[in-house]
Amino acid sequence: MSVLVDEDTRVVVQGITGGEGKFHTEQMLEYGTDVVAGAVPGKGGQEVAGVPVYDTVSRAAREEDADASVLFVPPAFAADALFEALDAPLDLVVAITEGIPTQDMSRVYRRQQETDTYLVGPNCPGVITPGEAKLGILPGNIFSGGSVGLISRSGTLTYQVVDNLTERGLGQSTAIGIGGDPIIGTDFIDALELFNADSETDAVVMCGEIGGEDEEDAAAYIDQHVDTPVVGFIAGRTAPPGKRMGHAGAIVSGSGTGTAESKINALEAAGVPVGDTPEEVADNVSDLL
Amino acid sequence: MSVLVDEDTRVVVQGITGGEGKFHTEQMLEYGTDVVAGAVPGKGGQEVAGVPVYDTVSRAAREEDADASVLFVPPAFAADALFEALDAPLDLVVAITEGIPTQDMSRVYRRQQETDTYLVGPNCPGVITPGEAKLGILPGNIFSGGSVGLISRSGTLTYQVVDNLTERGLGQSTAIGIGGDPIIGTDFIDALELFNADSETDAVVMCGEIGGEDEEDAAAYIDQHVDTPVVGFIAGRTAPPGKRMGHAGAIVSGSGTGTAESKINALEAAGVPVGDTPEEVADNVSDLL
Amino acid sequence: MRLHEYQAKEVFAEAGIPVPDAELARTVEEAVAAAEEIGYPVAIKAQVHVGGRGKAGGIELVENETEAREAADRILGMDLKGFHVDRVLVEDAVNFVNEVYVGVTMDRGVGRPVAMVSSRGGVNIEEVAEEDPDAIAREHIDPAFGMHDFQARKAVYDAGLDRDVAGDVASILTTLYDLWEERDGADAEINPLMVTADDEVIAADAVFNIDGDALFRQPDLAELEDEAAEDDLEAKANEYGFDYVRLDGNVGIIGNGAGLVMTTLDLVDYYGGAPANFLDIGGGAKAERVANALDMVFSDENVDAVVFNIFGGITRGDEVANGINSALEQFDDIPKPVIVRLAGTKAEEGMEILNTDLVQVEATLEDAVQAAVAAAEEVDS
Amino acid sequence: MRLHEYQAKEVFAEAGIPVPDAELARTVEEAVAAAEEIGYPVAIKAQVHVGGRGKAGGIELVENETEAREAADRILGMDLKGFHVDRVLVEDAVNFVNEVYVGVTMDRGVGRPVAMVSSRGGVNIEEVAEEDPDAIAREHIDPAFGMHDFQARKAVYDAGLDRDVAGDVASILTTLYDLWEERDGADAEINPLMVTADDEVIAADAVFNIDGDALFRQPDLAELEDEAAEDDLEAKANEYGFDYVRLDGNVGIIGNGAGLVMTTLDLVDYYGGAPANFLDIGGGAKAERVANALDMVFSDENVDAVVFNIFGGITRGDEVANGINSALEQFDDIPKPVIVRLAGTKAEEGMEILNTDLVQVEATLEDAVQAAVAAAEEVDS
Repeated sequence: MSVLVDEDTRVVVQGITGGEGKFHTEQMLEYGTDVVAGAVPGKGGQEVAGVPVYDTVSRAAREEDADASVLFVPPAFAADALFEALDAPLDLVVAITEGIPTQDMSRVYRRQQETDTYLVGPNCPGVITPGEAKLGILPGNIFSGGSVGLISRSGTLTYQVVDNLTERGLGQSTAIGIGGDPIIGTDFIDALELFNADSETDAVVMCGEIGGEDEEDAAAYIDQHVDTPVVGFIAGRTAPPGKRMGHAGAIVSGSGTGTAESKINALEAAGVPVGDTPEEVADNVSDLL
Repeated sequence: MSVLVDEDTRVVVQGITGGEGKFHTEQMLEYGTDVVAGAVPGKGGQEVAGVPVYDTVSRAAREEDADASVLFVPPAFAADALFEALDAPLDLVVAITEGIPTQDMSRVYRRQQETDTYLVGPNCPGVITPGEAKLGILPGNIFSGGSVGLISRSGTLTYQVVDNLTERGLGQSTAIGIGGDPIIGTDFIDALELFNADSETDAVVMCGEIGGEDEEDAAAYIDQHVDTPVVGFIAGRTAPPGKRMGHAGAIVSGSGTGTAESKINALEAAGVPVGDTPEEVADNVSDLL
Repeated sequence: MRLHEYQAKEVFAEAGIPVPDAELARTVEEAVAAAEEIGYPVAIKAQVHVGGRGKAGGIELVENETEAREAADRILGMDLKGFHVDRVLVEDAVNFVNEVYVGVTMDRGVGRPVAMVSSRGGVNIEEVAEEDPDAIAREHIDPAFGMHDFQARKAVYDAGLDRDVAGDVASILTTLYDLWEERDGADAEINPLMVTADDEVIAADAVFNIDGDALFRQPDLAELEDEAAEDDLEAKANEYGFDYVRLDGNVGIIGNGAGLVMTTLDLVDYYGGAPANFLDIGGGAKAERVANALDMVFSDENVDAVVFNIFGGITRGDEVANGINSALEQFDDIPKPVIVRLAGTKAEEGMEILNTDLVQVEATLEDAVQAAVAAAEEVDS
Repeated sequence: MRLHEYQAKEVFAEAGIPVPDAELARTVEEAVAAAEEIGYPVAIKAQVHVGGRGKAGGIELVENETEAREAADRILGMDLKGFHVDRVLVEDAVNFVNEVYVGVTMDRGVGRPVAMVSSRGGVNIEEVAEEDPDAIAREHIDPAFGMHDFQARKAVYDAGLDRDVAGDVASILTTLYDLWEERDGADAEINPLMVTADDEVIAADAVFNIDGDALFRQPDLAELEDEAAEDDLEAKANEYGFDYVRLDGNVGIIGNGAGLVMTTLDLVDYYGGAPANFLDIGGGAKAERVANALDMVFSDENVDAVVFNIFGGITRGDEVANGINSALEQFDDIPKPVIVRLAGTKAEEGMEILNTDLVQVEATLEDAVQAAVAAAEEVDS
C-alpha cells in the first residue's frame, strides 16, 4: 500500500516541453511512472519522450484518462497552471516549481480548499511510492520499498534521511515532499492523516524546519488523532530571526515565532522523538519497528 | 409553524437611519417583529425608533444576539453590506434593495453559496409569517395566518394573490418574496424545499414571471421532490422578447428563452395547475385544501 | 443599456482590441468623405439597435465614391425594422479568411459570468446555439477570481480554433472579459472577429450592453445613454424614471410593481384587449409621479383607454387618488377614458377621494381590466 | 525585499496615503538645507533596516539650524545596530494627539492576508501583540475577493478608534491593502499613523516589504533593490543568485537545498563549532556555480574552514567535484581548508574525481561536519 500515488496513477506533466519538464519526464518514465500526457499551451500535437502533448490540461486528462499532474511551469505562470489543474479536475497535483509569488499561492490555496484535489507543494521535490511511481524530481535510486512514511518540507534533507533509513534496511511506503514555501497545499496534518489511515505504513518520519507553526499544529494533531508512531526532525536550530534560510517559508519571524525550539518542544510533548541528527532519526525509527 | 422567520427571529436592520430603513423599522416593530438593532457605519450609539444602532453588523449581532437582518442599504453599497451580513454571520439576510448591479450580486451569490446563511432577495418585498414577524416592506394587514405557503418573484403581485387567498379564508403559513432580479439568493427550489419540510404548510403558491429558467427548474424539482401540492401563476404572457419588464430579471431573451409559455408548460407537466388570473390561483388552492 | 456598434468599438479599441479604421457619418457627404479618407473598399453600416442589419439592407460594401454615395444615401434615413437610421459607420473592409465569435455574458441560471468562443463566427450565434450547441465553447467564470488565463485558452482550444490564432484570440477574450467586468457589461460580443490571411485578428462588429443598474459607477458610459435612446416615449420614461415598455395595443396600463403590471397586461390580453404599454410607477408614488404617468400614457396616440391598477403596500391609495384627480382636473376634456382600481393601503380612502366624474372606479382587478378593454373597443370602433 | 522608510513613503504617497513633507539627505549640508526648506521642527531619521531606530538614537527631533546640523552630523555615518547610516530622511514633525497602527501581512497559518488595526500605535506592535493581543483588531481577507470595505470599517471599529477618524483610517487601510495586493507586498505597515488635533491622519512611519519572488512583475520596485542592499557579501550573493545568509561563526558552509544546508549548520553547532553562513547553491549546480560558492565563502574573512555538503538529486556529484577541483587549482595556497562530502547522484564518481591534495573527503555528513569543526578550531587557535 501507499498514499497519493501508486502504479495506477496516470500522470500529466504540465510544462513538459521545457528543459526541466522534459528531463524529469524521462526520469519519471524510467522509474516506471505512468506518464500519459503533457500539457503546454500552443504545443498540442507534439510528443516529448514519446508522450503526447495537449494544449490544455483538461483535454490531456480527458483524452488520456489522467488523474494527476506534476508541474514544471515557471513561477510567473505557475498559479494559472495550478488553477487549470484544479479545474480539469485532477485528483492530485504535485507542484515542483520554486519561487511562486506568495499572494498567487494564497489565491490558489483558497480555491484548492474548495475542491477535492490534493495539492502537494509548491517548491517541493514531489511524491514517490518506491517501486511504483514517482511524481517529481526525487532521485528514485535512493528509495526502497517498505513501511516508513516520510513527510518533509525539504528536498535534499529528505534524501539524506532516506539514505540513513535505507542504510538500516528501513524501506519507505511513500515519501511526500510537502515543500518549503509559506503556503503549501498538503501540510503535515494532511499527510499524517493519509499515513495514519494507510494500513501498510507502520511509522512516519516528519522532517520540519523553522518558520510558521505547521509543526506545532501537527504535534497537536498527532496527540489527538494519530495512532501510527511518528518520529521527527527539525532543521534550522541555528537560524537567526528575520533571515530567510533559502526556502521562502523558512524564516523565524522578528517576534520569535517559528523557532526550531518551539517545534521540537511541541513534538516531544506529543510523544514524538526528535532526532538531533539525521542518523538519530533513523535510530529512532529503528527503535520503533 | 412557518419557515425562515417567526416570533423568535431577532432582527438587525442594515441601513436603519435612512428614510426607508426608519419607516419600515417602525412598521416591522408595529407588526410585532423583534427588531433588536440597527447597523450603519459611523452611526453607532444612536437610536432609531427605540432600537440601538451599531457601526458594524457583527457588533450588532454580538451585542443583541441577532440572527437575521433586513437590508435597506442603497444599491451602490448593498453588496458590501451583504458581504458584511454573511460574515457576521447571520442565519438569514433579507435584501429589500432594488437596483444592485448584477455583477455585484454574482460575487455576493458566489460567497453566499459557501455559507450557511439564507439570503432572500435582493429586490424583494421580504418575508412574513403572519401574526409572528415580518422582515421587509410587505403590508402586514393583508396577510392572515394559515397553511398556504407563498413564493413570489414580485411584490405587489404577491399582495394581489394574498388578497384573493385571504378573501376565501385561505391564510398563509409564510410568504417569501424571492425577488425580481436575475441573480437572487433563495430561489423557488430553496423555498419549495423549506415549505415541503414544513409540517404546517398544506399547499404552496408559486408566482413566477418571465425571464430565466427558475420556474422550469422548480417544475422539475416539484416533480421529483415535493409532496406538498403546488399551485402556480406566471406573469408576463404578453411580454415581447428583448424588453425588460420592470424587474431586472423579467426579460424574455432574444433567443426566446424565459417565456411564460415555457414556464406554464413545465409547471403543468409537473402537475402544477397554473391559473390564468390571480382569482383562479385562489380557486385552485381552494380546490386542493 | 445598449451601445451602438461605433460606441462599443471605441470602448473596445481603447482597451486594446484591434478594430478596423472607421468614422461615423450623419450625412451622405460625411460618409463619402470618410470613405475617401479610409480608402476603398469600405463597409457602410447603419447604427441602429437591430440584429441582422446585413440581411435587412442596413450594411453595404462599396468599392468607389459612386457606390459609397448611393449606399449612404439609401441607408441614411431608412427605416430598419422600425428604427430610423440617422448615423452610419464607414469602415475599412477587412480582407478575411475566417470569422470567429467571442462573447461574455452573465449566465443567470448559475449566477456566474460565461465566456464563449465559436469557430462559427459571422452568423447569428443564437441560431448556432440552437442548431449545434457544441459549436460554442463555454467557460463559466468564478466571479471571485475573474477569468483565469487558462480559461481563455481552454475556450479557444475547445472551440477548435487554429493554433496559429489561438493565442491572439485568447488574449482578446481576456481583454473582453476584463472590460466586461470593469465596465459592468451585461453582454459583450465580437461577431465576427475576423482572421486575416496572415493570422491577424480584428473585431469587425462589436456589441457592448451595460448593466443599467451599474451606470452610477460608469459615468462616461452613462453619458452615451442619451445618444443611444431611440424612441421619444422611452426617452420621456427615462426622464421621469419609469420602467416603461411600449407595445402595439390600445389599452394603456399604469400600475405599481413589475409583476402586477405584467399581470394587468396579461389580463387585458386574456379579456380580449391589447396592451399598449408596460408602465410601472414603482413603490410609494406621490401625486406628481401619478400625473407624470398619466401624461406618458396620454402622449401615446395609440392608446384608447387607460387602466390604472394600484395595490398599495408602500404606495398609498389616497395619494394616488389625489394624484389622479389633480392630473385630470387640468383637462377640459379627459383625453382618454381612465378606469381605476385601488386596493391595499388606504384604498378605501382613495376610492372616496376619486372624482368619479373624471374616472370610472372598479373594485377588482378583473372588473377594471374588463371595463378598460370595453372602453378601448368603444373608442376604437 | 525591504524598502527604506523614504522609499515606502514615496510608494504610499503615490497611492494617496498622506505623508509628512520630507526630503532625503546624504550629507549634513543637504540635511540642513532640507530642514530649512520644510520648516522647523523637523525629524531627522536614519534610513537603515533596523527596528527601534528611535530608542537606538537614529531619530532626532530638532527645532533650529544648530540642532539640525548637530543631529545630522551625529546620525550620518553612525553605526546603528551594525548598520552604517549613509542617508537620513528630514521630515516635517507632525503635531499629533494620537497614534494608531495599521498593517497588512500574510498570515501563513491560514494562507490568507490579514489586515490589522490598533489604537496602540507608536510603540513596538509585536510587544503589544504579546502583552495584549486584544488590542490589535485582525481581519482576515479572502484573497479571492480582496478586502471588502466593511472589513476595513470592522477592523477600525473593533480596534476602538474614535468615530471621528474611523472613516479616514478605514480608507487608509483599504488603500494600504490594495497597494499590498497590487505591489506584491509581504508586509505593509504604518506605525504610527498620527492623528492631529483636527482629526487629520498622516503616516509618520512606513514599512513596505515586497515578496522577492514577485519582483519580476514589479520592475520599478525591483530597481530599488540595489539601493536597499547593505552588506557587501549579501550583494555578491544576489549577483550570483545564491540563497545566502551571513552569520557570526567561523565554519563556512556550502550545500544544496535549504533543509540540508540548515541541517549542516545545525550539525556544526551540535559538534561544537559555529556556522559562518548559510549558502544554498540550489539544484543542478554546474562547475561555475560551485566555484562562485567557494569564492563567496573564501571572501568572508571570518571563515576558518569550509564544509561542502552535497546530496545529489538533480545535482551530480561528478560535476560538483570537477567544479571544486578547478576552483581550487587556481590557488597556489588553498585559502581555507575544505572538507567535502558527496552523496546521491554520481557521488562515487565525484569522490574519485576529487583531488585529495586540495580537499579532505569524508563519507558521511556527520564525519564531514566534525572534520570541518576540528579544522576551523585548529586554524583559529
